[in-house]
Amino acid sequence: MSDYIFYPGCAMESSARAYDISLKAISKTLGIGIKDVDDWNCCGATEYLSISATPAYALIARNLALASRQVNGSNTVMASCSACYLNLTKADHNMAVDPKFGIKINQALEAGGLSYQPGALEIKHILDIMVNDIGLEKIKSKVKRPLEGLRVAPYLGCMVPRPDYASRFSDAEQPVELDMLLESLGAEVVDFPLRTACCGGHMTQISPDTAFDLINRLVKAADDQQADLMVTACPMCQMNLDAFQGEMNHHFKTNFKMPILFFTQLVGLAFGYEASELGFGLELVSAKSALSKLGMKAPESDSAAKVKKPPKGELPMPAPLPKMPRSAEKEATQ
Amino acid sequence: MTELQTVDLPTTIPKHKKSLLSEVAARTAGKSNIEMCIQCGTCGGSCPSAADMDHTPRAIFALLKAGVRDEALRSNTPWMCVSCYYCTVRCPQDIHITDVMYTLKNIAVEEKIYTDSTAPDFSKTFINMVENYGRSFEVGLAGIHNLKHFIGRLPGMTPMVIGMLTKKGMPITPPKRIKGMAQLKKILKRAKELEAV
Amino acid sequence: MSDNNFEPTIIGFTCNWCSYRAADMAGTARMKYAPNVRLIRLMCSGRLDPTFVFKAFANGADAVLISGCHPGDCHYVDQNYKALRRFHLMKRVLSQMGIEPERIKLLWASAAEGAIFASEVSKFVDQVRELGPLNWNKQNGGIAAAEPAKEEVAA
Amino acid sequence: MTKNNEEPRIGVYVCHCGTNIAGVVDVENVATWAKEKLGTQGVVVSRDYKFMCSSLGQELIEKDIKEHNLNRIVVAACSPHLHEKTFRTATSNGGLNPFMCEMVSIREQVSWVHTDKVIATEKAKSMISGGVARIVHHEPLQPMSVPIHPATLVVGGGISGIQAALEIADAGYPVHLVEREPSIGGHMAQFDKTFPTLDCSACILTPKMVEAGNHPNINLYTWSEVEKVDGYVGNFVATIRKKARKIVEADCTGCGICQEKCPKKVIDDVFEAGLGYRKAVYTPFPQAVPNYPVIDVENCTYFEKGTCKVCEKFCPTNAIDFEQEDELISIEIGNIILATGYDLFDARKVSNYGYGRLANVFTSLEFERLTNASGPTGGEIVLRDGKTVPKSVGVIHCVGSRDKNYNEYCSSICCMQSLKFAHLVHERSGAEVYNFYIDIRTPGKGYDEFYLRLVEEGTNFIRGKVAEVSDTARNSEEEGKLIVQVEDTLVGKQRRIPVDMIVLSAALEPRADAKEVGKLFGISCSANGWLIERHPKLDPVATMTEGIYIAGCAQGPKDIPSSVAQGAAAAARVIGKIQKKEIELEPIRASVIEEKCSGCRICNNLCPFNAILFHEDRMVSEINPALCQGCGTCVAACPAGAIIGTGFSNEQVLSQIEGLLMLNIEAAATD
Amino acid sequence: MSDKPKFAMYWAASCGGCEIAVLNIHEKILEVDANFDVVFWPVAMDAKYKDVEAMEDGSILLTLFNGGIRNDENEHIAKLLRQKSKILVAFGSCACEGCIPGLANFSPIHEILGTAFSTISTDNPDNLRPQTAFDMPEGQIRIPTLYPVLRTLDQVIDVDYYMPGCPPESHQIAAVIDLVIQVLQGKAELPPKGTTIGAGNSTVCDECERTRNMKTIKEFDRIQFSQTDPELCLLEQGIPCNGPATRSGCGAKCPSAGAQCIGCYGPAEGVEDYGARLISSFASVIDATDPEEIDLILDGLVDPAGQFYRFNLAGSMLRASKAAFKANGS
Repeated sequence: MSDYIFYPGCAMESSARAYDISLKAISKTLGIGIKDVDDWNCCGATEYLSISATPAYALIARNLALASRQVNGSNTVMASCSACYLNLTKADHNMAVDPKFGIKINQALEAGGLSYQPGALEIKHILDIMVNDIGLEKIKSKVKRPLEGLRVAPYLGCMVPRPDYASRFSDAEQPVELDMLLESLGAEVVDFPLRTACCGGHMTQISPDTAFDLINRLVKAADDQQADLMVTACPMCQMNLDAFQGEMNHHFKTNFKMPILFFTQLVGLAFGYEASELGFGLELVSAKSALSKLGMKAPESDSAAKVKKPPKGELPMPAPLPKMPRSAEKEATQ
Repeated sequence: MTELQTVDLPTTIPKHKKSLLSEVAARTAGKSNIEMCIQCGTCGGSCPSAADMDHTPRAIFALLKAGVRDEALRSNTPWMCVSCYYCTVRCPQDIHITDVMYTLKNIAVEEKIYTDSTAPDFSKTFINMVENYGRSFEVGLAGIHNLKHFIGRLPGMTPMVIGMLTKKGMPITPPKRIKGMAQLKKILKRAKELEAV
Repeated sequence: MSDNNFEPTIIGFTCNWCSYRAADMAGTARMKYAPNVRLIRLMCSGRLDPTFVFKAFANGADAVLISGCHPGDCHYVDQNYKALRRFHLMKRVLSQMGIEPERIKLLWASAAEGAIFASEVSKFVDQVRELGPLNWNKQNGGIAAAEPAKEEVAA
Repeated sequence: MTKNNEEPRIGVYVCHCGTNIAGVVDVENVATWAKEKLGTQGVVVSRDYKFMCSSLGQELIEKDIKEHNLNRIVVAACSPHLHEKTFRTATSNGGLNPFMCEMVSIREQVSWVHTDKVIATEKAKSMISGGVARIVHHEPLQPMSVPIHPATLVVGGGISGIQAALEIADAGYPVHLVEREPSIGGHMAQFDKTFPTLDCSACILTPKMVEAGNHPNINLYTWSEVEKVDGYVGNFVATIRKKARKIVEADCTGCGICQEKCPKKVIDDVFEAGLGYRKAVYTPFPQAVPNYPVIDVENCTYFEKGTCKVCEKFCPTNAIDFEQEDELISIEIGNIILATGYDLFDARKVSNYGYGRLANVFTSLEFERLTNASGPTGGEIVLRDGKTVPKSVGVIHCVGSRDKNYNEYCSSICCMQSLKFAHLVHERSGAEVYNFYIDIRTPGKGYDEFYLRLVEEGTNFIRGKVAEVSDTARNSEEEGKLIVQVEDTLVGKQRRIPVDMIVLSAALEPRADAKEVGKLFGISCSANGWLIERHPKLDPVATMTEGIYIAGCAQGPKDIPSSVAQGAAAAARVIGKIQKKEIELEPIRASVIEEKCSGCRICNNLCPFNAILFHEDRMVSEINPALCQGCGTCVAACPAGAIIGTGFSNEQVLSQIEGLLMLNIEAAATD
Repeated sequence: MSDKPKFAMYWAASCGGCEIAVLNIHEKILEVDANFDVVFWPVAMDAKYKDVEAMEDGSILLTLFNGGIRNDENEHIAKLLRQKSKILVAFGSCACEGCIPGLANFSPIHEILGTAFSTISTDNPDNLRPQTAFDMPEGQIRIPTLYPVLRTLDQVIDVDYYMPGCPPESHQIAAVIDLVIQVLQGKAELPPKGTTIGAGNSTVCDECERTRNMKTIKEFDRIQFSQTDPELCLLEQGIPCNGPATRSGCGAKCPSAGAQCIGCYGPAEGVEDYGARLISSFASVIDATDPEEIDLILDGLVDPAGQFYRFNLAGSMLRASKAAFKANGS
């Protein structure tokens, strides 16, 4: 089975423990080996880049250098946090396209006896690995408890689909990978228009009003779609939407109770794990009631009935672009 | 809306290498394409936090081109950037706008010219933790930062904080230092020297 | 010879449709550039025979510039790709022959790119000036005059 | 010594070009030097003169040729692209073959680009030395004459192709007009109004279509495609695939009963741009020329399930023929005009504008159909539900144009088209209109006046490229609307403008198969996919392949007036060619020395003009001189040195290299 | 001495294969003997340089000179034979274009000597190098002085005819000897000076039986690593076969036997630089437009200069140029 070098990032041991627990659980079912980057350090999130570029990139590159020493067969680094994923990709990318810059970063690494050759590693987000490496067919085959009746809003956030480096696996605006994964688990995926909108990032700390506005938009949009819960692929998104939902409600005098889960937790449920094995309960807005729907056929909702058969006189709609992961699309056009 | 006012625009913009625009371009890792801006406003239109910015990114580029250094650097625009990269992927000229915002922040920090210190302080607090432990520490970070800047907000946050600590079980003690702390410090020291060159 | 005063002689091959016209345009716009390049007009960069390049080096040129229409814009559809391929192979052979591959340059310039043509020529001249006069790299087996190798046999 | 053992007697002429050259190059010195130092190469006369291109300068050459018995001429002056013809003529007037003249560009390549007089003079000398060394190996060349077939093939029946066909046909020459769709008319037939005059598109186009359809000199092939082209200028042979209409044209009266009775409704994504329906047997629109319908085999119930044949039952003239097959027709023509038009950019690619996801986002072509009186709504501007009249409409400019993510170029028509849309919305629905633009570009007769008219009409112009269109409301005002999020760059603030309908002014793109079309006809596409003209300014309708012309949007985005003008221009060029009856081909071309050719076939697929043929029986390759365009790629590639190229032979180029480097070698030798 | 026309043959820097090839013309050798008086042929008969020196200028009718000029002895004899011969033929690839010994021109002389005398496989503990002169009790002995480069025969003396091949094919030698005999008998005329004799005008492909199609190369491979179709052109199969650029005359022996042509017959008539022809033609038919892909394909040509100049490095345009000689002149 494939082995991956894993860069967990700081959140996995604190705010995103549910992500960590559920990832470890499902990786057993999927038969993937996970080995942490030995002695990894924080990627600096968006903060270090704000202060000073060279040290920020050097900080990131130390992880790349350490990981490249661990290459043994597979050179794929798996990241779970989208900020970590972006930072690792970004450092690798910029070192490659700007050789002068690459040399500078390597000079810094040298001080610690390290070096990194840009391009030596393939950096992938867990979602990419699940959809494109492992494949939906295989995931489907492992589903023991289809998530029927569960209306899920897929929320990917910013840094998995953007910026649009050549190596990115998804569309920058309307990616379909998370939708397809959740569909393969049997869940009812709502057409969530804000799937790549911003959760506010560190604005909860810097300009709370700005952040509350962004959180409100997301939660409201999911609620408008009658979603039972939202799933994310990023610790920061999860924390902002979950932990600050209360404060946001207070700010806008609303009363949303939208559970925010990691997508791996739903994969685990579908694979037949118990909620307790997947870090359920660690979320602040409880997912209990949403999950109680599991296994029950949801009543025919209005929106589902609305589509198909245009009434007389209605003009035809253009066909939407075919739904397929971007990587497959790339291959198809070659 | 602000009233039209006379801005102290440099009358001629020197074409030599040290123009503000090329300085920013040179300090941005990778290819920024910043000189290619056609002032279309896609960035400002896309920005989720544009409402809270004193200038839209587009306006910042105009200021940079015009050589209005202080106003460009003092702006809260880069500090309000949430790094969502919408502007970057939508820019018709392939300008790496988010990365340029980082560069502006770098220069502002270096020259200590910002109007509001909330955001720079948050970043600095964050990197202090990283420089000391090699890992970040969310609880400590939020605690220190909010004590400093949002002391009035703390009561409202209490239920959340309690939840975080009890329900979420987030650690309240700083993380264990990474083994290679000395190595990391050396790397960062060299990197800072290189940045200064 | 002191390299400070070294002025390289460069032979340039241009296609009739794009790069020669780019040179014309640089002229019309009075853009100044280094005088070291002498141009030879071919109908297309696809006409570029490696023999021409070797001949230029053999006859004392310090470098060779090959210039044509941008890929995809060739007036003969796609012949400039043939020039591109020959260029890549030539570079490999030249370096085995002891001639630095930096001494040949491939430049795509459209008829409208007089400025690019002028600045690229100047840049190339600087680059060759840096390399110094063509002097077959001895490590790679420089050819010497056909005189007895006295030093060696006297050992 | 030259090939034919004739002693070279060369005249060198150094032009002052007023002070253009003489101001930087010491021309007298150069002329004296040439006589002294290049005497051994055969230079017998060397002069400098104020303006060589003047009639006096030319006469000087003619006189010297006679008096000094010169057989070769080198003129050091401006770029050959300017005056090569002039001096070749002078050489020819002097009694020599015009190709015995060589120009050395010491103005564009020396005096105008260098400042140091000594260096410039030295460079001029070495360049003349190169020219002299080269001309020694020049040989007299004779242009080849080929007859011109009087017929012309016009590919593409849009307005540009129709115009070209009519001009040539009116001049009395036969035209074969080939159109891929069932009717001619092209995109223009889909429009309702044309900017800036707002005349009805159909009213001005239909007469032209009818004229083309009835013209005795025009053979119309609709529902047909060109499959193969062989030959060369004056003598092309094209194979046309006439796709099976499944209708016997001779019997069909165009009564339309079959369409009426056909039970199968299909979304028409060609003529109606996906906004309306047609039947499985159809003419694309009522004024179609020719007026015979086509059976769409892919959607016809009979072809899908084997039963139906309703059309056959009702056809009063028994014109339906389900067994009809494609027909291959071979035609001979002398010239070809490509007017293959454009495709509309697929707006679904800009996912942030929501086309394909949000019902009330329309493309420009859809909107054209919406406003067209014969369109799906009878010209009423309504939302996708088919009944609601919008109260506000947003028109977004530059969708897929001026954007490195899609197409870098400006599509040139979108500004005017968007203004036209705004006007039509005002006129037909009274809705509020917002035009979102980066720059308003109105360079055309009456165009800017039209813009001002729209300003007066109260259109809201917002300067900013739209960031996104969404249906996610943030407040009650936005509920149920499409929200345009944009930076109003003139204010410097982000705005969210709720509207009922969005129209995307989508880019014009090269036809999806433009590359294959180029390959078929042996012409090339630029990096962004448009067919390349011979010269962007001075020869916009000719191509690098003699006898093949381009017109209309195939060459690049353009509006109707320019498309018509190009169609007419291409026609004029063709008529001129036909009237000359024969054409002289540039003598610069390659040929194979048969004894040296070993038939290795390396050259065989190097020629984009298919000029190289291989004779299996003799195992040798041969170059068709009329097809050869003289690029010389095969000459350079022949491993046996069996291909020679006139005008740029190995001897000529190698000698020129020697000549150019002579000064350096000599300088080095005296070190 | 008989009054038969005189014949000489000499080997300079070469392997001796050419001599064998001459002897390999079977009974034809008797005709040589019948028609010529062999005056100097060190490999076949005893002769002294001083005997040649004593001859009258132009007294030898035909000299077949094989081998390149590597040392002062080679040069001396070349000049001597030129002086004494009416017709001097550069015989075989070494004399014509340098051949395998010419490949040493890739390396400087100290490296060559190093390889010969100071590698592990050489038993030379004191790291001695040969010296041109050495005093012995019997007197001074001399060995020839090595030149820094190998030159082709026509870079040293004037050559009348060229006969390519490594070695020239026996049937071609026989034909040339026939021709000279016919000239002697007044039945034929000599071709113009400078002509290449004993070879064809076209290239090896002309004599090759393999089927040929349009060429597009996606990958180059070495013949020892690939399975080839015995009927199909080797180049089309990605085997870098020099046949298209190599002068015909050998009968396409190598391609017929399943090996690629390596180019021993040299360039076709009128070709300025053999390698340049191959570079140009191979590169032209590579099927790629992307620079990276082109490089990837070219990586399959392991040693391009060796591939294109195996037989004529010494005679190639770059290596034979004045500039090249001058550049490292001292």
